[in-house]
Amino acid sequence: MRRLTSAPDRTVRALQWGIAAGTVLFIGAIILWITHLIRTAWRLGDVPSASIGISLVAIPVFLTVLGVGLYVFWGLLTDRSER
Amino acid sequence: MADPADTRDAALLAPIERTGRGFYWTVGLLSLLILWGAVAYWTQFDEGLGVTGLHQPVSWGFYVTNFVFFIGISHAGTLISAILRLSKAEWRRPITRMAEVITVMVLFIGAGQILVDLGRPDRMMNIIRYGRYQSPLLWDATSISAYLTASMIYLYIPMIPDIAILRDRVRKRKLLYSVLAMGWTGSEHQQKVLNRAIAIMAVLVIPIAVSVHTVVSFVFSMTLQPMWRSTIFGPYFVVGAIFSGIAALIVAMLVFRKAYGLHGYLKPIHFRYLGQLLLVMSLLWFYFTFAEYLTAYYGNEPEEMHVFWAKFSGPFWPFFWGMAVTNFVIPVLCLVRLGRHTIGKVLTASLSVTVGMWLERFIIVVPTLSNPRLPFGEGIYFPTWVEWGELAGSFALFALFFVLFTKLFPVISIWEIREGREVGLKEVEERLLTYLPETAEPRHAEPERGW
Amino acid sequence: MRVTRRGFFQAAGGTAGAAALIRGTLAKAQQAGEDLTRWATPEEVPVPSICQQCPGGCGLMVRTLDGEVAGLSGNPLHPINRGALCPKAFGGLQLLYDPNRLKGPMARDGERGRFRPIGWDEALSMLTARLADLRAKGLSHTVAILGGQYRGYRDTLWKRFAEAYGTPNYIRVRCLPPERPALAHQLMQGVTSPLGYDLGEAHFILSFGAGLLEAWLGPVHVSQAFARLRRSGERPRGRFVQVDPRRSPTAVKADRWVPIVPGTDGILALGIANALIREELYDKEFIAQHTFGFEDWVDQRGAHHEGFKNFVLKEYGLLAVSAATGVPVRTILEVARDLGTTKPAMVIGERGTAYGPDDLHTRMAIHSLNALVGSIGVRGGLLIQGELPLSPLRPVQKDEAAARALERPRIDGAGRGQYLLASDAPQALPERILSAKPYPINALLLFATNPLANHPAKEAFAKAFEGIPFIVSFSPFLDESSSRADLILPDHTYLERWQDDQVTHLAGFTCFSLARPATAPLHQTRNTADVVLQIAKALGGTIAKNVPWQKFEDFLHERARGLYEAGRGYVASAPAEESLRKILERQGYWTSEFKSYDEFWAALGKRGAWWDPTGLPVSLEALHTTPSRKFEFYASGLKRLVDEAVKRDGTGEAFVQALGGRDRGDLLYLPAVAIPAVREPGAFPFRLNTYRLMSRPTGGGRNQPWLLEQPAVHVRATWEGWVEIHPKTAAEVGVKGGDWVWVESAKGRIRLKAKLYAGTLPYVIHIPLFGGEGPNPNDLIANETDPFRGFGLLNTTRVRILKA
Amino acid sequence: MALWGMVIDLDRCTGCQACVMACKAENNVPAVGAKEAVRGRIISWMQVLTEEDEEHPGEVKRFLPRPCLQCDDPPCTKVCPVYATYRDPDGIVAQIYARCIGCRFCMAACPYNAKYFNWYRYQKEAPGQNPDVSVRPKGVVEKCTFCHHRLQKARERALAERREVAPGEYVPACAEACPARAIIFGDLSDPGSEVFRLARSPRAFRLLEQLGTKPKVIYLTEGEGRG
Repeated sequence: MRRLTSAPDRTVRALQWGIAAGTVLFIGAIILWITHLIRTAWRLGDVPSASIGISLVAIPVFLTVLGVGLYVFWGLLTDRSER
Repeated sequence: MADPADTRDAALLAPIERTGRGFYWTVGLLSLLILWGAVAYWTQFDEGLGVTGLHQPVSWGFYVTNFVFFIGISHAGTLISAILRLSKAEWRRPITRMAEVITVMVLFIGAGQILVDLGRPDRMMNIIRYGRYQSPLLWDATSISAYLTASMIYLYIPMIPDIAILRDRVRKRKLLYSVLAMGWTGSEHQQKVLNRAIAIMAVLVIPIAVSVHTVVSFVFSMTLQPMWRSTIFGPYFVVGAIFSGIAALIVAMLVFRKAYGLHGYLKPIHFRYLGQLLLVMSLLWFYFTFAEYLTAYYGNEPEEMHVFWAKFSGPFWPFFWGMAVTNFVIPVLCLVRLGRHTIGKVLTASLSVTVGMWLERFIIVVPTLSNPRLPFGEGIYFPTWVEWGELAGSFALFALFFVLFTKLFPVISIWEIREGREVGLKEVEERLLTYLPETAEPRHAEPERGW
Repeated sequence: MRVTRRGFFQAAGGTAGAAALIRGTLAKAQQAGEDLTRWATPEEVPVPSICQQCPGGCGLMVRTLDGEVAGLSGNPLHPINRGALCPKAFGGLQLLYDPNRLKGPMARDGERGRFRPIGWDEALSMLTARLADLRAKGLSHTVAILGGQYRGYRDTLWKRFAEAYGTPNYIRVRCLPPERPALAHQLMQGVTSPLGYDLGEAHFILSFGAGLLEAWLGPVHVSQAFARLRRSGERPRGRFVQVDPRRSPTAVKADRWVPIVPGTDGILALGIANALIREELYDKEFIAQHTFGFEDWVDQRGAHHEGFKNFVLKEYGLLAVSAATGVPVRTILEVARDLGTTKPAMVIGERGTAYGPDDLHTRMAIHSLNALVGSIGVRGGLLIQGELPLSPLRPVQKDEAAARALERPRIDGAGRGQYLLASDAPQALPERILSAKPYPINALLLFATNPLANHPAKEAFAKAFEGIPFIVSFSPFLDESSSRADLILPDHTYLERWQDDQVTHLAGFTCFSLARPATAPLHQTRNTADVVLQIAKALGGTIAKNVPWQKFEDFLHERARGLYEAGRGYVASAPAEESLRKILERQGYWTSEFKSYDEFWAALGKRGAWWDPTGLPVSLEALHTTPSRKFEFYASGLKRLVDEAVKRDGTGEAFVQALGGRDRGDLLYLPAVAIPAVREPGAFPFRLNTYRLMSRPTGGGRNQPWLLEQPAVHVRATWEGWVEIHPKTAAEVGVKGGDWVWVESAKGRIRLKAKLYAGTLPYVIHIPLFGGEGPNPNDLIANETDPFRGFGLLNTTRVRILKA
Repeated sequence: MALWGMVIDLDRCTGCQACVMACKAENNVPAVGAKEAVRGRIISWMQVLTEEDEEHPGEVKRFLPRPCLQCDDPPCTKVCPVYATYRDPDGIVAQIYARCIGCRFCMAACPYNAKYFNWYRYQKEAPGQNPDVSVRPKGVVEKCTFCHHRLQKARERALAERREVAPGEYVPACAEACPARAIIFGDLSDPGSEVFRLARSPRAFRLLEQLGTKPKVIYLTEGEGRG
């Protein structure tokens, strides 16, 4: 298929990068929220062990999911080669 | 990849191109139910939770049951499609997409049940600002959000090639499809990226799914209430989740098979395999239930037995024995011999299991609350129209999301079907050979294709 | 300076903005000002008052913030309740702030039940004109005053006004006059002042149906005594036996619940007496010296009379008693031995629900047990309530019109013929008003009573009210009776008025409580005592002279001077202070705390009560003012009355008949209760037993949601009335717990929710006198009257149960 | 810090419910009305329970007044997702009505069912209410707070007079109103207090002690025992 370099193509391109950025923002916000919860639990000395335990598991999971998502978006969007 | 002009899979694209009168009828009916749910929730939001049937000892009822039920169904998707992908079962090809869609749709509704159950929904932001990790509800929130993101990505990635096909074949919604197709050209590199991503997600999503329902069970097992505080709740809920997930998946498949005439793709063999999987899960579920009630009965602790007899012979006996029949007796009877009219048997089994699993959640939540440890007196719980409305609204909302999804994207993954047709046969043959003792070990360098 | 158009607009805009800004800040400042006043800490003044929700008369300490009532608590200094309260007291807040209280006087507008608000002057002039007119026509005796549940000087004021005005008909409509001793005590001991039960010091209490820990005379005082009985620390734990057809909360707290056939309490008492005498467990020394009629005796005319001992041994063998009462012989023996061996023991039968027509002899039989165990005049037994040394009132000077009217017989017939010994016979009132015998009633004053709802003969009262041309009600609420009135002059509630209370049945000490108004009246209401004083002044003549006081407060102020000059007793003060004064008094030094009466009155107003803990005539002479100066098993006082009645009007038939008929001879005067023949259950197989609830104030408490919401714990009932049925009986009738059932008697039927409660005899069902909205048990209660005492029998009705 | 606790002598308690009404009057707890009460939504922070008599089924054997037992290891504060209920330094389990989101998890977790919910807007500002206690809005959980506002007032008064809070100065409304003096209140950590002595009486027992919530309301059984 020919390369779509016309004007609408650029908006599509921009939207696609927008989706990628959106995913990063979304998962980033969740991770931020989890760190906020952990800081609160740590500050109040509220059974820190449970909250640390959860964060040690939850944050890496979110990061890997983000990693996979970005890997796909990067892989597809930057691929110049034809089929 | 197959050339775009291939017409063999036209049936899959049909629902996207043309919308029949049936579609509008279903959407009309569903939005009616959703309206009832909305009116119900508005009255509750306006007047307070007093409009429901909840009262002092029984502070949780329909909404929490719905929460556990819908989160349970969400395990259908990723768990089954992930396991089938990992075990490279070829018959999974037409099923995985529907399973993943169920997961994402029903997760939204499941999480929504908690918000409906709140006494002060206007203070929802407190969970964000003053969240407290010691509470199992926060563990729920974390694991459900993880599962939601993971399953959304796990749904989207396999859809990219299909969206690309749509971008090229379908005249409508050009912009949407081209954006979502992420510039898919089907090139070698893109295919490699896609397959590797699906492989990773398939591995990743299983532990998350298991964690979600274990943590949902911790909401009950972390308290000190009789017949809630038991160590078996984690696995018991996960088994229950997979069990009700498969049933829901089968029901969804049959509905769309009839609605969009996908007889060619969803063949009795698929239903026979899923039926057997359902039978295994029914036996496993029965095993867990038997274990839990035997320990309670044998332990003979007074408070536990108070709840136990309330379930067996007390005011909750119809729900308990209803659950036992619908979750064990009917599935086993139907699924043991799937020789003739498989579809009919599998449908009855999975419908009864869906109802049975809702009852099982109800039997876990309400009897314990209505028989408190201290001598309060009988708390009998009768749901009101608000709760029924909310339940109907949730089901209708889930069905509406699903139907709208099928209007936008193909309900069966087209490229996986084509891949199955082209490479599937040859690949399975090679793989079979590797299993036989005579042949040598396969070269590791050979790229795994066609997950 | 050149003003450009733009500059002009900028300036104008600026000023407008500034103005808005300033006005905004002004408004904000004004708002802050308001908040400031609201948040400024209000002046908190504790005001002593008296709780009028039941005859207990506990002292309240009302918390007022800037004159507004904001909370109730017990008056810590008050000797009756020492700071504690029962659940009903807190209903007083909702009574005070009840939104549908009457806002002012109202007069009938057209047919009954429709009212128009009027001013106080117009209302008072209407009432005075009517009373003056009746008095002028010599019909002053046709004015009847119905009084409810109250004591102290409001009662004295009404009595004095009735006497001065010239009407004998001042009738108290209620079951038992708590401030008068039970008739049995009066006949057997001759005492006229009420008895004091020293429950706290007793070691053994046997109670026949008296709901001590529920709605008996003073629940808070009794609960405190019960706590001392159980855990007083320096002596072994007291024992307590409750004889009751129902396992009431009192029976639950008792060590032993003796279920008994209703109405046979007297027979059981005589059975216990039999066991005591046969096993020689009775107090021989007390019987020998201080009783009369125990052994056989011969009177002056040589007639032989059988003594109580032989009579009981002959008639009341344990087998016969057990058959009649349904109490096993072993239980009777065990209770008798307990009663005989534990000292000091006490037997209570007063104010238990009246069961049978022969109530007098039942009470006499129960009271005779007190004599047998010698618990009269003993610490931990029955003491005498001394007299309050209030300054006496001059007797009423009656003008000739009043004197002539007072000779007329009372409308309810109390004090003559059948009701010779009864002070009020409210039960007979409706028929007599209807039949206009001996004369019709032209005017009726209702004070603190609601006969159309809270009286078994409420239908008869309703018909009687139709015939009375002019009815005045002083009720602060629009209830069944006041809605039939022609004129309503609403009274303050007890937190808004001056009031006193002379509480009886205390453990030997006397107490005078004084209440100051805790808050200004919320509506246009007036203290009825002040209204009576105003009417008396308006009527003028001798009436005004007999009742000369300006305000009720002055009347109390004048009366309380007696307490100051009595030379004994104290204004209630902190317990530490009091014990010091008691030690001094025991050594003979009694010093008054105050130098002048005004100081005394101010302290009384601040602390709320005066009491005399030591002034306790415990000498046995004081306890026995009978003709023989002894405790009389054979009530010679009663015999004298019967002989006089026979001499006076030939037959005295009605009086003797009421006692039980001439043929019973000596048994009339002995505590003899006939063993009833076993009645086979007719169309109405079950017996109805009504009981009072601890959480239900006098007048029903319809406007106090707190009390309506949590009435009874043992059946987990709320808001609606209920009927307690034994599960076996319920099964026979096919009723499950929580079902609606029809309870039907010969008189009527009501629909109630069934509560299964096994703590009862199978054939007895129990309905609380609920007093709220909904079905009223008074629709069921047969209109039976105690022939001798003139009040309604609440528990002789026979009913049946049908599934609703 | 003081460890406020309560001893309830079941031998003295007559089940008269004065404590229940005193608590409602003091803390502006509303009467929920006939329809709501029949549906089992009565809010009564102190509630008198009745235990059945084993020998005579269907009859009542014992009255058991049950306030919030202010546990030292409260199962309810662990499960609250928004820190709306917590054990404050005085040992009293407090409830923040402004933060509670009404998820009712604490109601399900409390083994004594000492938490109550405002299903409707039962309470309005009304004359005669106690200004020291705020009225609770709709959709919020509320519970017995040992009349915490009385502790604050006692502490303020003590501060103003530069002295320690005297032992008898802070007493909750139920203990003050109980006619049989069955409810004794005090500081469990002060060896001189009555509560401390009675907590070690041979008759003392704690409700559902086996759950390990360490309740600070100790009950004394009926019967002959001394103390």
